[in-house]
Amino acid sequence: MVTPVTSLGRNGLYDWLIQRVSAVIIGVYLIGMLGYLMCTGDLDYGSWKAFMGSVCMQIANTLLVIAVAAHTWVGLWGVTTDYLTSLTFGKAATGVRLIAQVAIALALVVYLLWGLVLIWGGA
Amino acid sequence: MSIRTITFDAIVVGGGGAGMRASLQMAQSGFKTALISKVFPTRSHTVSAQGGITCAIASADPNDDWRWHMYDTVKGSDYIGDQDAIEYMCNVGPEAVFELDHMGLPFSRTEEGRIYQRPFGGQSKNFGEGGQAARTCAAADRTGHALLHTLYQQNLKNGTQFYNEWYAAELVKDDEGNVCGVIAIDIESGETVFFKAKATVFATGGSGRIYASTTNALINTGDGVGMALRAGLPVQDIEMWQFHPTGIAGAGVLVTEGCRGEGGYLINKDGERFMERYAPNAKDLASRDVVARSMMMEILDGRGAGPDGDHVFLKLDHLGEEVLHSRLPGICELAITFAQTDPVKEPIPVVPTCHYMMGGIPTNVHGQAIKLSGGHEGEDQFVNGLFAVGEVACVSVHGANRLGGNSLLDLVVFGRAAGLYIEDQLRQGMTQYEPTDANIDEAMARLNRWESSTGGESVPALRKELQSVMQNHFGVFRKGDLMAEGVAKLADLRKRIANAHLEDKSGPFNTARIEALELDNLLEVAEATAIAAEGRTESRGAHSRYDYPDRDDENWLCHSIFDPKAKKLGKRDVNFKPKTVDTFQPKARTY
Amino acid sequence: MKVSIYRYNPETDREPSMKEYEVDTQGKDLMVLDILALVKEQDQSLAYRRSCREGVCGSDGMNMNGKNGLACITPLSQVAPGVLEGKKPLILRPLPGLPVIRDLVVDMGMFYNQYEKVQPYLQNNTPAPAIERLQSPEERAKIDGLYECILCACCSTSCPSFWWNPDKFLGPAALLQSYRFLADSRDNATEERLSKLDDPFSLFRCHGIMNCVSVCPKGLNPTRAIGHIRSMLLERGI
Amino acid sequence: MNDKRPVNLDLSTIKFPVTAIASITHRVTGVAIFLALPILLWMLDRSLASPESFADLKELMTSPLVKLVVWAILAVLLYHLVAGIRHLIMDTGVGETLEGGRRGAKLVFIISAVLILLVGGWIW
Repeated sequence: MVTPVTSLGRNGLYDWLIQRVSAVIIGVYLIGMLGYLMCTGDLDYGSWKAFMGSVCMQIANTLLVIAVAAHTWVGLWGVTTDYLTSLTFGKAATGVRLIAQVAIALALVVYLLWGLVLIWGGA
Repeated sequence: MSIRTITFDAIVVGGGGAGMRASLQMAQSGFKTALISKVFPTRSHTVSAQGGITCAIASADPNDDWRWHMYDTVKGSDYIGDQDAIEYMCNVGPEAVFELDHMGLPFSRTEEGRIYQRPFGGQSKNFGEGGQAARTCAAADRTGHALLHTLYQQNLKNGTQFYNEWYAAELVKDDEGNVCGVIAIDIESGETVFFKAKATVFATGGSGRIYASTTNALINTGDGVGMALRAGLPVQDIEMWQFHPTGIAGAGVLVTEGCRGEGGYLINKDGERFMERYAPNAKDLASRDVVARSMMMEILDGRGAGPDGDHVFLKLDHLGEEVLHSRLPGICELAITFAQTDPVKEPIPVVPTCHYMMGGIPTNVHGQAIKLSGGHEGEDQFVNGLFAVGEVACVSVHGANRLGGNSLLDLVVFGRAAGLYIEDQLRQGMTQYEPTDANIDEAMARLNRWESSTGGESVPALRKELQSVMQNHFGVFRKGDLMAEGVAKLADLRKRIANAHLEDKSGPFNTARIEALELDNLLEVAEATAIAAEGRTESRGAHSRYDYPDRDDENWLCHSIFDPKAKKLGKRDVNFKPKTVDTFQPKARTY
Repeated sequence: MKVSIYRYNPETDREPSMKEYEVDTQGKDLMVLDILALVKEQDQSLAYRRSCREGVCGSDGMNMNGKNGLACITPLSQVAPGVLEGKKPLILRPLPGLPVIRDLVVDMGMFYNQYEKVQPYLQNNTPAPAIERLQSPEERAKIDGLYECILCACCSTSCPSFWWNPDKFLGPAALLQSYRFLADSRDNATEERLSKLDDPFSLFRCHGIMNCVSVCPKGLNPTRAIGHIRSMLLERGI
Repeated sequence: MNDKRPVNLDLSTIKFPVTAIASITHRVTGVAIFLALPILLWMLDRSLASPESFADLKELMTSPLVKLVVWAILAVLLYHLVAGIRHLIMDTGVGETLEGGRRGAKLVFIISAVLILLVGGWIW
């Protein structure tokens, strides 16, 4: 059995589940948010700030950023292990892949923290 | 000698049903066994078997009896099948078939959960007195595919050593004629190797490619028969070639007898169900030789269909879409692909097509190859170290005509039997015969001949010519003068093939070299067939002559034995002494 | 008509190249395998595999004008519009993603390895009965659409996930066979089989691309089989 | 003798069915979204930081170029969303036949195209 250390769930089934659950969260959020923005018409700062500052939205936003980070990680981990292999990079593949994965992971951690600060920082 | 040697207890040449059943038996015993196959095993011709495996497992009829099956097989063979061998096959059969189920073969099922059995030609209950039987165990119409894949899977499980895409080119014998192994070529690299073994099992299948029109795979080039004949070993009943009634006209692709078992029937251009005239009782489920001849008579009498009046039709549409798609799905695919005909809507154009070699290397029930008796009449002598199973062997359970579904039974029963016997012999200590360098050089001579060829005719052209000689001179109906002409043409072809040219001498995956070596084998089988057919001056089973239209039990209730050295036809007694039942005496054969 | 064939002989060529041939079909809608036979009459050095020539042995899988299939049951008219009429060449290349031994012959080793990994044989540790193991027609029907696989590799070699990870992702053919035994009522090694499949690669690299389904010459559906296995894993895992 | 065997994997010679195109587009849009994430986060940041930054952002959004960028981001997001929903539906066993798969893939393209156009209309 292949259990790569960089897989999030350390198991195909859990990776797959994480991907699906996070997708549902993001999907519902996106549809809701787009709906809100399209229906509200001309948005002003006050109402926007109040809307995003509500506990409800804070929870939703927190869920969203976590879901995005997880979803992106599983997705991009798949991308790197598909394309950054010995087929494309020969012997250097493992190194290249690791660097890419570390870069992606760092970026996602930054995004995640940034997002959390935005959500909770104003409160 | 610079040639590499690989040593095993036993080697099996051929990865079809018979070979893999034999290798499975031996692999399970723990002896060092190799299977050498010129194609990946699941590409072997067993994969094309459709209708099923005939065996009295008493599913369709709880009272079914293997002795009834034996009776049918003896009658079907037109009485030159060996009754001890037929008895063994029909008796052991159920055990061998249940083993296949335990191995995982996906048989179709009855409501009771048992293996589904369908009627096939020549099957009866109660020794021909009880009407049509349904005795052919089926996995839809893909039984051979299901069987072959199951056997491959079991061999994987049991650790058989496979040499896939290795081509066995020649037998290696010592000075006394004992078999020491084979010379084989690794097709992928082109390397030639000597496989040394105490037991060499030929399971190389048939040779239908000697005919221009055949249901056989392109790989069926009679390699085992060719090697045996070149080694000076005899072949038996090699004139007996089955023409399957229903090959798709033009394409030669097989349409299973199971179609008629499920209720399909043949019609001529006027839409008449003509088999009622030729076989009033069994009709379309008469024995294959009878049906094929009847079809040819219809065609010769001007009742054939098509612009050239050269085929008849197999009607299936009345069975309904549901039956066709559940019981005969493969046939529906093949008919659409190769005849542009949907059997649900219209009949399939069919014509008798070369299908099966009843003859082959004579063996006993253990697969031991029999040699010319050399003075000891009646007492079989064996070729030490050589065995044959499946279509290449002539045990003989099919005699002059094989019944549908008996070929798959033949190969599992006798593949298994040979495996069991060799296992036992190895345990008792079997001799490894050692060849001298000169013996190996002798076996390499033919390879070297092709390698050193610098000019001459091309292999594809010669092969085409050979196939058309066989098609035109040794078909469903045969005639003395026409056959004599054919024999002469083959003698001429022998000279030309001896000087033919292999242009491409490269090593890796050189299929031109393999085709050249195969051509030699085709020639051997064709010539043996031709001389044996001309020599048997009667009509029996599949061998049907205009100039000798009747069966001649006085002179020919025997096997023919072709001696390749003298190029002469001899005779060998048929076994009429089954061990547990009374002899089935020859009778007039009607269906 | 024109035929363009991928040629590579390791003894003489450093790189593969496409070679053009002119073949006279006399206007007949021949199978691609027939065309190969005609080319081989002209040029005996051409290598390709073939056996049954009726689509049941799986030898002659190849890439024809961009699509994998069996040469023996693919008529020219089906390859691409215009090929039969000679307006477009017939382009024959080996199955994608596997190392080429010579011309149209690929090394199927990786493909067979993945097949062997799924333990493609019935496992049942209960004593066998004196007759067959009973199986109802309904139970038997569950392996229809699975056991018919001919191991031609058309599916796996059209699957991008298999191209990128042929050693780790089992590929559609092997997974179809895995499910063939999971679905067989006579097999009782379900737990062992499933436990070997829940890593991130073996099965979960399938992204429902469905190239396998679109090329299978036997009309089988590995995507669906993989979906069934995933459901079994899900039930087992949560 | 050449020991290194070539591999036939020139993607330009291989035909991809509509299901494969739907799938690879899903992956490409996924990667694109990852790349667009900082932009989205930055926009969120600006929108919430202060009334001034909010106004600046609004002002910025009137530029056609920015509109185009936002539209492009929303387009990949929408495609990824619609194709993702198809994946979820297929996970339940719907649309796994050859015909079903093709129909599903075509629907994804049509629906996302319509949505993308609608969103474009909204932005402008």
